[in-house]
Amino acid sequence: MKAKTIFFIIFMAFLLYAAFEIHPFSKPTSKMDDYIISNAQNETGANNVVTSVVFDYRGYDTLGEATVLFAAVSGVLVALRRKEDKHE
Amino acid sequence: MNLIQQMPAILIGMPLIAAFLTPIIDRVNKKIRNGFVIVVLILEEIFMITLAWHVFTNGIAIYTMGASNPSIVPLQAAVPIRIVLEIDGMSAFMGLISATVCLAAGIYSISFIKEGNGKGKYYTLLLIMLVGMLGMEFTGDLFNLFVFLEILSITSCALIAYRNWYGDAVEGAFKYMVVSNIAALFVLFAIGLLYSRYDLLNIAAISKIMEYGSLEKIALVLLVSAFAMKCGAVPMHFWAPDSYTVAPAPITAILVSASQASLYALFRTCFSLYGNLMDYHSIGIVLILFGLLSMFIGVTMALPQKDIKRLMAYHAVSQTGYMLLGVGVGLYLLGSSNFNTYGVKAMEGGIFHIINHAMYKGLLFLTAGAIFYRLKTRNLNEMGGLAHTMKFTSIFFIIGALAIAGIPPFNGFASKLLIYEACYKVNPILSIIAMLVSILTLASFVKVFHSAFMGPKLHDVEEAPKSLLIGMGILTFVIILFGLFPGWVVNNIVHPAVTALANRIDYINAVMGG
Amino acid sequence: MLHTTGGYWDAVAWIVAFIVIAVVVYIIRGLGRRDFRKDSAEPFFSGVELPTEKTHVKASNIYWGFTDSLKGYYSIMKKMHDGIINNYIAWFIAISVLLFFVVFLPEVIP
Amino acid sequence: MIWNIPFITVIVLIAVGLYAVLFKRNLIKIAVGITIIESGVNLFLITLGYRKGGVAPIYTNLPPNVEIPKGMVLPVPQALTLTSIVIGVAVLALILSFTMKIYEHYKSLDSHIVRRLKE
Repeated sequence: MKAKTIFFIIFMAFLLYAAFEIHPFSKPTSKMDDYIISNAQNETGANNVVTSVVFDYRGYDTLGEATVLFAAVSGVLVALRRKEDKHE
Repeated sequence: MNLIQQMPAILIGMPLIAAFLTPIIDRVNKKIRNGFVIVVLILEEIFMITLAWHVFTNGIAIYTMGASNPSIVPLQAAVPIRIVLEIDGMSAFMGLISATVCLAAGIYSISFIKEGNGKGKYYTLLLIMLVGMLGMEFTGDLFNLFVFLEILSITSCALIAYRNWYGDAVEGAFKYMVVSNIAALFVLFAIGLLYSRYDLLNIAAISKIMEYGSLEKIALVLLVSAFAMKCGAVPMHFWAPDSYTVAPAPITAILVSASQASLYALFRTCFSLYGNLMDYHSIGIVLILFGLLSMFIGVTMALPQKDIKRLMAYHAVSQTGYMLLGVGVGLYLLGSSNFNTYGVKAMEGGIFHIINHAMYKGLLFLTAGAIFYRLKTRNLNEMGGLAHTMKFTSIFFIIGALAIAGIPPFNGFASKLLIYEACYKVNPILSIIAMLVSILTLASFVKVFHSAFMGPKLHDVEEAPKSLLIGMGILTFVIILFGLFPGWVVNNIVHPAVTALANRIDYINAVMGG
Repeated sequence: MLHTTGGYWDAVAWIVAFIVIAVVVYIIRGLGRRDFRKDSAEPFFSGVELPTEKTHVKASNIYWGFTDSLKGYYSIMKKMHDGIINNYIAWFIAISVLLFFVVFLPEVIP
Repeated sequence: MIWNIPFITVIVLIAVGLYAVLFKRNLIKIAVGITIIESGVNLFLITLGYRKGGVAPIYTNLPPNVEIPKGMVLPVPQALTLTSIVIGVAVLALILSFTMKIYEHYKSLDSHIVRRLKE
């Protein structure tokens, strides 16, 4: 229990160190995103840049997201189903 | 349009569409559904072999999602904007494992999983699991890796809980879910850290401009420990025996190669993302220590087990140690002049062991499933004398057990020999521990063989049904093939994988251009 | 043929050698007495009749000596594998902390 | 920098979630803890993309005098968060359904009782 607490605190301390090491808040490095903002309208025809990212530049991730949802629905149906026949 | 050029997308898309169609076909006819799933899995295997052949002969294959010419990465603003699938030797190698194991497990499931109200969903989830593994192995994008990691863990958890009328099945699924989600969330956090630094998500692009600062160090630690937990390295292996034990046998066989997909992600992180930028000596030593601990604790915990699948699950942990040891030695020697002499051999051993382990451990879990199918128990104390009637199952078990114990001429011996000899050059103690673990492995499988198959005829059982035998037969065939021609396999399949891992520059250049 | 660090390994040659040895053994066996019957060489069991009942050693009894002599080690292992999900995650945190030290210490102590 | 307060908030959220996972014995609380970590990581991704005075990256009804591209917040983290939230929902649904089944079988949600699988 004690060791658990100590490890937890040290772990969080390192993550906190990471929070101080990240770029200053509200001044992100941007190269890919600048390109996307400037060219999303021309390349994808969407006025909303986030839409263009979700459905065009990173559409494959969205396919994965839909798959996750489908898998989770099937998974919940499998996990909560009642047994029809007592074969085992 | 060149078909081979589109193969990466077909390989991921085909089982995905098949998975979405399976519940509909399930409504129509159960037999058609079984046939449909098997045909998809066989096609997948054929396509995978085609793609792997292409990759092994022509080098890295690239597929850019949504680009007009998918095999070229459009470098807008000098970085890849779209998601890139990058299939090098290592990815193709892992893809071969996943496709083969899923084919065997799919055929095995026809008789093994009883027709009930869940079998349609079972096949759906099995196909999505295959998609998750292939997606993890093919992707060249960090966030995409996370998405497929989650797909894989959600489907595996749902399938572990398939026999939800046993309390422990649900418990194992819950534990695996918590563990894999914590791991995945810290992976996502690490991806966020890398994104904040470089504003990039492509592995090759990040690797090209990476500097080894403190943020990268924190990301490295989170990635390494999360993937090590997901692949079942001691002392983060506790979920592995729990969930392997309670899952249906074909799912356990797939779970072995699913945790190897995490192992792949670990190697990809160490070699392609960080490579020789990082302090690879100390990370190499960490991997070696993980390997030694996994080997030793895994095998000693396996010896006193009474549950046949739990015993095999601890052996899965123990065998993961060999892979970590072999590749860890390679990482430790990376860049030094010794790498080209015995570092490569150690990595060849470790990588060759991945495919060997997937085959024989899959086979052993399938034989355990065949015993469970007939006896309805996993307890070794209640078994005995099965070799009188279940002749084929016992032959398959002997082959698997000899292969895992590293008895020549089976494939386990070839990969272990490579590991022993290369590790001996680094430090003799590594080889000694590896051999000791191998002996203890043999000892514990002698125990299983004696208590399950030998002795007087205690149970009046029949041989396992045909589909189970075919599923086991496929894996046995691969084991014997690899055991007889290890040199051919190492030169043509394993060596490209090793060079793909070791040459980070090639990996970067394939995406970013020379 | 598989080239390792120290030499090479050829499974086919090994199997050929094995078959040759098997043939030689078979030939030598053929030179033996043909009038041998199994019951002509019964083991002597202190004059008592041999037990005919077949027995089967249960799995838990195999390697009892091994586990018993390593009792201390196994009691630690049993404590580690306690099946509590919170501790599974605690091990992950602990290993991450150790890795943090491995990665960051060379920076502090050159 | 101390002005990285949003990032520090993220770490605090992750700490709260991890505390629940590590020290709470109730399985539902563990599930809630995972969800809190999930929220922390999502918040982290969103805060990564904020630019000072930036507007939402939408061209419709764009306010005047917005500098392109420096006047808009980054779009990619928002897309990533969208995906990550959906994944989180899926995970939560599955975990809670497992918890239901566990309660059915064990009549308890204590992680020290739900451990038939051990050693």
